[in-house]
Amino acid sequence: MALEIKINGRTARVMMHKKDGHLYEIEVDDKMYHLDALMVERGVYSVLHDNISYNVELIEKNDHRHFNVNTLYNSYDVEIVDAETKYKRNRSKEELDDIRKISSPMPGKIVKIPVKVGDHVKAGDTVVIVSAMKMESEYKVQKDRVVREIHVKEGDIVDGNQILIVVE
Amino acid sequence: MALEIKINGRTARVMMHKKDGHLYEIEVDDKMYHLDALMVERGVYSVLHDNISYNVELIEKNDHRHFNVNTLYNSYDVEIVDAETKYKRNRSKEELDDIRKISSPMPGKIVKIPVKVGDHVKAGDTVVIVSAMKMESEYKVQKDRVVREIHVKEGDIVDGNQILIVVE
Amino acid sequence: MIKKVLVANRGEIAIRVMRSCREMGIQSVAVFSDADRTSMHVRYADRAYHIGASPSSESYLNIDKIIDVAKRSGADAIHPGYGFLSENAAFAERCADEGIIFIGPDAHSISSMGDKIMARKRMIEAGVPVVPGTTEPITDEQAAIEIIHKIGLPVMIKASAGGGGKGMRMVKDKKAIAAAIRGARSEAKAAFGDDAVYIEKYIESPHHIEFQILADKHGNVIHLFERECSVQRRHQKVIEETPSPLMTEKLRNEMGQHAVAAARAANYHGAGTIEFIVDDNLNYYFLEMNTRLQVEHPITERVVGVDLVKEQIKIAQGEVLQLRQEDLRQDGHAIECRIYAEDPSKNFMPSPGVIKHITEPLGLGVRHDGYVYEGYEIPIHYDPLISKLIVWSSTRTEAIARMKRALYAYKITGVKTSIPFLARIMDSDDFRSGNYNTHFIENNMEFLMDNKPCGDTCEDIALIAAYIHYKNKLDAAAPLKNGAGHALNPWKEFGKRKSRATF
Amino acid sequence: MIKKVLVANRGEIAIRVMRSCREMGIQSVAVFSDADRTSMHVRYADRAYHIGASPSSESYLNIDKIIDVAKRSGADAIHPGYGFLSENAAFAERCADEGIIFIGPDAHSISSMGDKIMARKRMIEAGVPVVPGTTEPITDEQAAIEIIHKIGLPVMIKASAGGGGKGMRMVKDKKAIAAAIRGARSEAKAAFGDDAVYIEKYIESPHHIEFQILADKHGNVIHLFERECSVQRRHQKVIEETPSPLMTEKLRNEMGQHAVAAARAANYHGAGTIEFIVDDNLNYYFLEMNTRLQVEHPITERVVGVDLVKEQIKIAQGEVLQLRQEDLRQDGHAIECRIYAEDPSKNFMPSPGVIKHITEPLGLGVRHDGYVYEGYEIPIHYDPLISKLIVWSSTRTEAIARMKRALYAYKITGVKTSIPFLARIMDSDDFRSGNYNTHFIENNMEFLMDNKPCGDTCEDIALIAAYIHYKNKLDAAAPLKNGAGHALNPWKEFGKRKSRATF
Repeated sequence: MALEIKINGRTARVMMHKKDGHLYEIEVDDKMYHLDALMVERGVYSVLHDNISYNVELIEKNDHRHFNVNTLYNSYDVEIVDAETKYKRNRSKEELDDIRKISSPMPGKIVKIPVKVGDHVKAGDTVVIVSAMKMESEYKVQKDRVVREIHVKEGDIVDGNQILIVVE
Repeated sequence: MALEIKINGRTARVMMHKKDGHLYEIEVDDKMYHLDALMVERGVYSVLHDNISYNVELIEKNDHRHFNVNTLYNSYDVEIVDAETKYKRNRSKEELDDIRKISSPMPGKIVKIPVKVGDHVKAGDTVVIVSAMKMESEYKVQKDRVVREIHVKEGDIVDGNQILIVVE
Repeated sequence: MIKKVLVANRGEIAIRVMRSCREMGIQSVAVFSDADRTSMHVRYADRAYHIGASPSSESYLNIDKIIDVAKRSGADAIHPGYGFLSENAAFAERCADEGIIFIGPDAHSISSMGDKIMARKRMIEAGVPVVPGTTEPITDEQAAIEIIHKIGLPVMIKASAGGGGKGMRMVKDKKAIAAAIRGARSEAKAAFGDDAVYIEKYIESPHHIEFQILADKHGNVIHLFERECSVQRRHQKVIEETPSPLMTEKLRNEMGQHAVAAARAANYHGAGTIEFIVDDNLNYYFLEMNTRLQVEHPITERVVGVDLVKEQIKIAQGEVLQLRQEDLRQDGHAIECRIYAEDPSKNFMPSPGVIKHITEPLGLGVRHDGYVYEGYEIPIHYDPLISKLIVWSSTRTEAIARMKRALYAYKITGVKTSIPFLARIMDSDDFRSGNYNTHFIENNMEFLMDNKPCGDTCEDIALIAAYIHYKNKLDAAAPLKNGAGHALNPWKEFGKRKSRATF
Repeated sequence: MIKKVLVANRGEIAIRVMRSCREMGIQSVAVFSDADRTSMHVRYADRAYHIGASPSSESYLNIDKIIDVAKRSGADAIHPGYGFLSENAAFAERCADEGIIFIGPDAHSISSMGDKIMARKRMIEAGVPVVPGTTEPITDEQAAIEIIHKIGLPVMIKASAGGGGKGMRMVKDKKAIAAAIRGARSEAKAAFGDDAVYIEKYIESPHHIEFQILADKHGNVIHLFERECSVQRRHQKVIEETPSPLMTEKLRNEMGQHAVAAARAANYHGAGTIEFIVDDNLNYYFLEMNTRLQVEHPITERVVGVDLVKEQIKIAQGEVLQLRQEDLRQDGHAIECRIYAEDPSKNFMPSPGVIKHITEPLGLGVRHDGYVYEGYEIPIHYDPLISKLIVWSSTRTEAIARMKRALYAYKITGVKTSIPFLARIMDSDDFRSGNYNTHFIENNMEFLMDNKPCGDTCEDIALIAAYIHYKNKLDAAAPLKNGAGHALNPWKEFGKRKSRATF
């Protein structure tokens, strides 16, 4: 099975040629790797390649196609591009045109929402303030917008990447 | 649901009366406990009872009815006696009469099997030697027996509690 | 003798206090908010009491609730840790009124050192150097100019009623004095309705160096040498070390004596810290006193060989200090790194969440004070400090190498942490040379944010691991297959068995 | 300068060596057997090479394979750890022949100290006290009686060809001498076909005390004080501490000088240990020399403030020892507990298996040297040592309290461990008083095996937890329900999604 995998702005084609227990032959963009890889802890792989020992940790993000991958010094966002992803991507292009969803990348508590549905806001205006760990973050619009939907209220606890406000 | 649970030679009747999130009312042999219990790590429960903080670790043994339960200073073998257990227990009494299964309580490597099927062995004779972590253990018969089955051979790696030899 | 201590705190410091209690045979009582039911301090304590909702104001800052638990649990003393109520004079006073030992100084010491103007006056009286400047508001422009001439440039002109940077002017150039005073006054007037300003010497490349002191209730006061705390980001300490690379033996003695004098002037008992700013010419000035245990106390513990929490408890129960100044010495070098749940690559945005996986550093010379565990969710309500990594070695150079080794081995996933940023600090020339001040992080930001390139092969290995993981999961999830995902999926196995069982 | 070290070992000691390498900027190369692909030393190393099947004889003891990896990987030195090839003279010689630095003494030192009779003769020549007795076989009964009179009772009569307790007699009573000699000789004859015996003084309540030494290649030899190793079970050390509670300053100086003399007599370089037995009257006798790093080296590191592995490496690359005897001192007290995978309640039966859960002790004064992690399967093929817990404090009393606190916090499940047994030792009067010898464990077995009763409530809590766990699992496994087991079952969620996806 060949897969397209996105990493660090690059889309690579990855294909397994052979698997014998935890010994693999895997091709990445025409380069062949012979390696020994196995999961030693939940989500942690020990990989030996050319006798170099790597520990690679995979953290699943919102679904099974998105990972945060940590090597010794680096942390990558990795996306497996499968058929479903491609389908969704096409669809979302149609639907999401010209709609801006404002979400907080971190979990937190809604401190203040200085706007209401229907408000016209100007570029740079704050539409929501979220607090986490004693630090407040203000989320602003980058262009003049109209507030279309408000999904939370002041005092709510929100998850990371949850949609808070939709502007248009 | 009331369950019979065996611990430390005692069989207790345990029944839940009420559950509200992680707050429980549970009766143990006519004594009622109001407590706050939740799994904080895999198999590890934090229990607050009368404001005393307990950490209880549960290790599942061969099946989901047998646990090793660790409290601060003590380690218990706990067995949930459910319908299947009772059924099996009745059956095994019939089948296993007068048969002795010899197994090693720890994983290890078979060093030597000084007997063969059909051998008559005397009380105190060694029938198998298992080695683990640089230490050898000899398993002996307690009465005069006949060797009926040998399930392993020298050099084999065995699991804990795996049946090695059956004598009669 | 204290038999049971309520720890009015959470996180790593609550557990750190409880550890010393346990070694002394003292029972510990935890208090916890809604968000903290699963927090390690609740699990580690002998007893635990719920005290309210997640926001601190409804739990860890609620004096009535904490006093109530102290009484119900029969605690005879309260340790406040740091933060929360630790420098709250009303809380210390309330403890005294209720007959509960507050493990810290008395309310009067707390309040007199908490008021910065009052503290400054006391220090001047006690002969402790303070930043040169005016202590009274100035409204007369000509008087201000005279004072500036006396202090010497550069100076800071600050609004007397001020705060938040409003009405504040730094003056480096003689010619700019008059304009700066006028500007500051008019801005102060606009912002606070009051054009009074005061003037302080501006310390150009300040080092932040603090002295640990211990004082008993019998008049004995000692200092336990300095901690260098100049590695700061937005006035938040990031790394501390002791001894300070800046320190000379003469300076240490002088500052130590002034630290002791400062504690005496405050009529202090317990553990406390005198913070100084030090300029490049080794002039030092009293900044403030922290009337509690500091986050960074472990580096002093390691180099001096004392348990500061035990000393606090012994002082609180009226014992005479057994440590004598002349017996104390600094042995080797200790460094502390604060591990925060934050994302350095996104402007240090807080990163609460569930800890997926943690590998703690072990071995020679490594101390680790933490509180999180796998599966624990770091709440959004409190400080982002996950843990403190403290290393010791006989030399500073080796201590830095050891810290690098420990940071290398320290893995936390599920939340973002400052670990890679801290590792870069250990690699930076300015830190390694010991030649740094409080501007270190801003001066080195480019270097510190520059991740080591992993290389093509390393990137490919990451891709391959993701590929294998994804593929193995597909295989494991496929029907009628078994084994591959077995070790990871005890539930599935259980489900199969259950279908055969009869209940 | 050494650039790359092959560590010819596994488990905690392999990682401990690699940590020091990392701090020195030296690359580390791991070797591993079939059973050790997932072992932490493979994961921690920079490079890793498979060397054979699980039995040690086919991997960690296979000189050819290890030398081959050293060459292929470009390692310029080999650290043997302890056990395996660490005291194998042929291996040290082979390294020398191949131009690889063996981090340890040369082959001649190893072999001369490995032969117990030869070592004994060298020590006598060097003026180091040995257990009084004969060094040559005795066949004449009358001569034997004369010698026994000279040595003084009690004595051990041992078969010269002996071993395994055969042909061995302890004599306490004068009248029993003749019969004992006859008995020993006839038993020796029957067992080994040789009736020669030799005689040694029997030390009645021996203490096992050893001295750490360091010697460079330039003739500098120092000792780093003693370790008390009398807490033993079947001649296996269980707990070590330093300083020894038995030691006096005078005795320490004398024994230390003899330890240095012993090392000089062996023409030794590297780190080594001189083991002594000491009787209740503080007479001491050379027992043997260990020509390698000891398991218990961390307590010396902590109290003296050195990194012994780094010293080994520096000596191996020809550096002159920088430590000077007169600068060394013992600071405070350190204790090490060895954590074994064994079941104390079943006669210390080994307990290999999968680590289900581990919580490591943290905080002030605690060092932890281990190698296992959650999900790791401890193999059946090697030593049952899981880790070493080392604590330090300024006093022995506090060090014991700290060790108890650390053992309390240390949880390993999935395999049985010696942790509860070690905790009982910390509670025993004989250990606490410091008044113990090598008979300590057998003399205190009843106390040490007696678990603290948990009480009815505690037993009920265990029952309740099992009930809740069982019931929640049933609920989670029930069809059409979701959520309860969610956090624990990422696969299930994934399976659901997959059915919607199109591949």
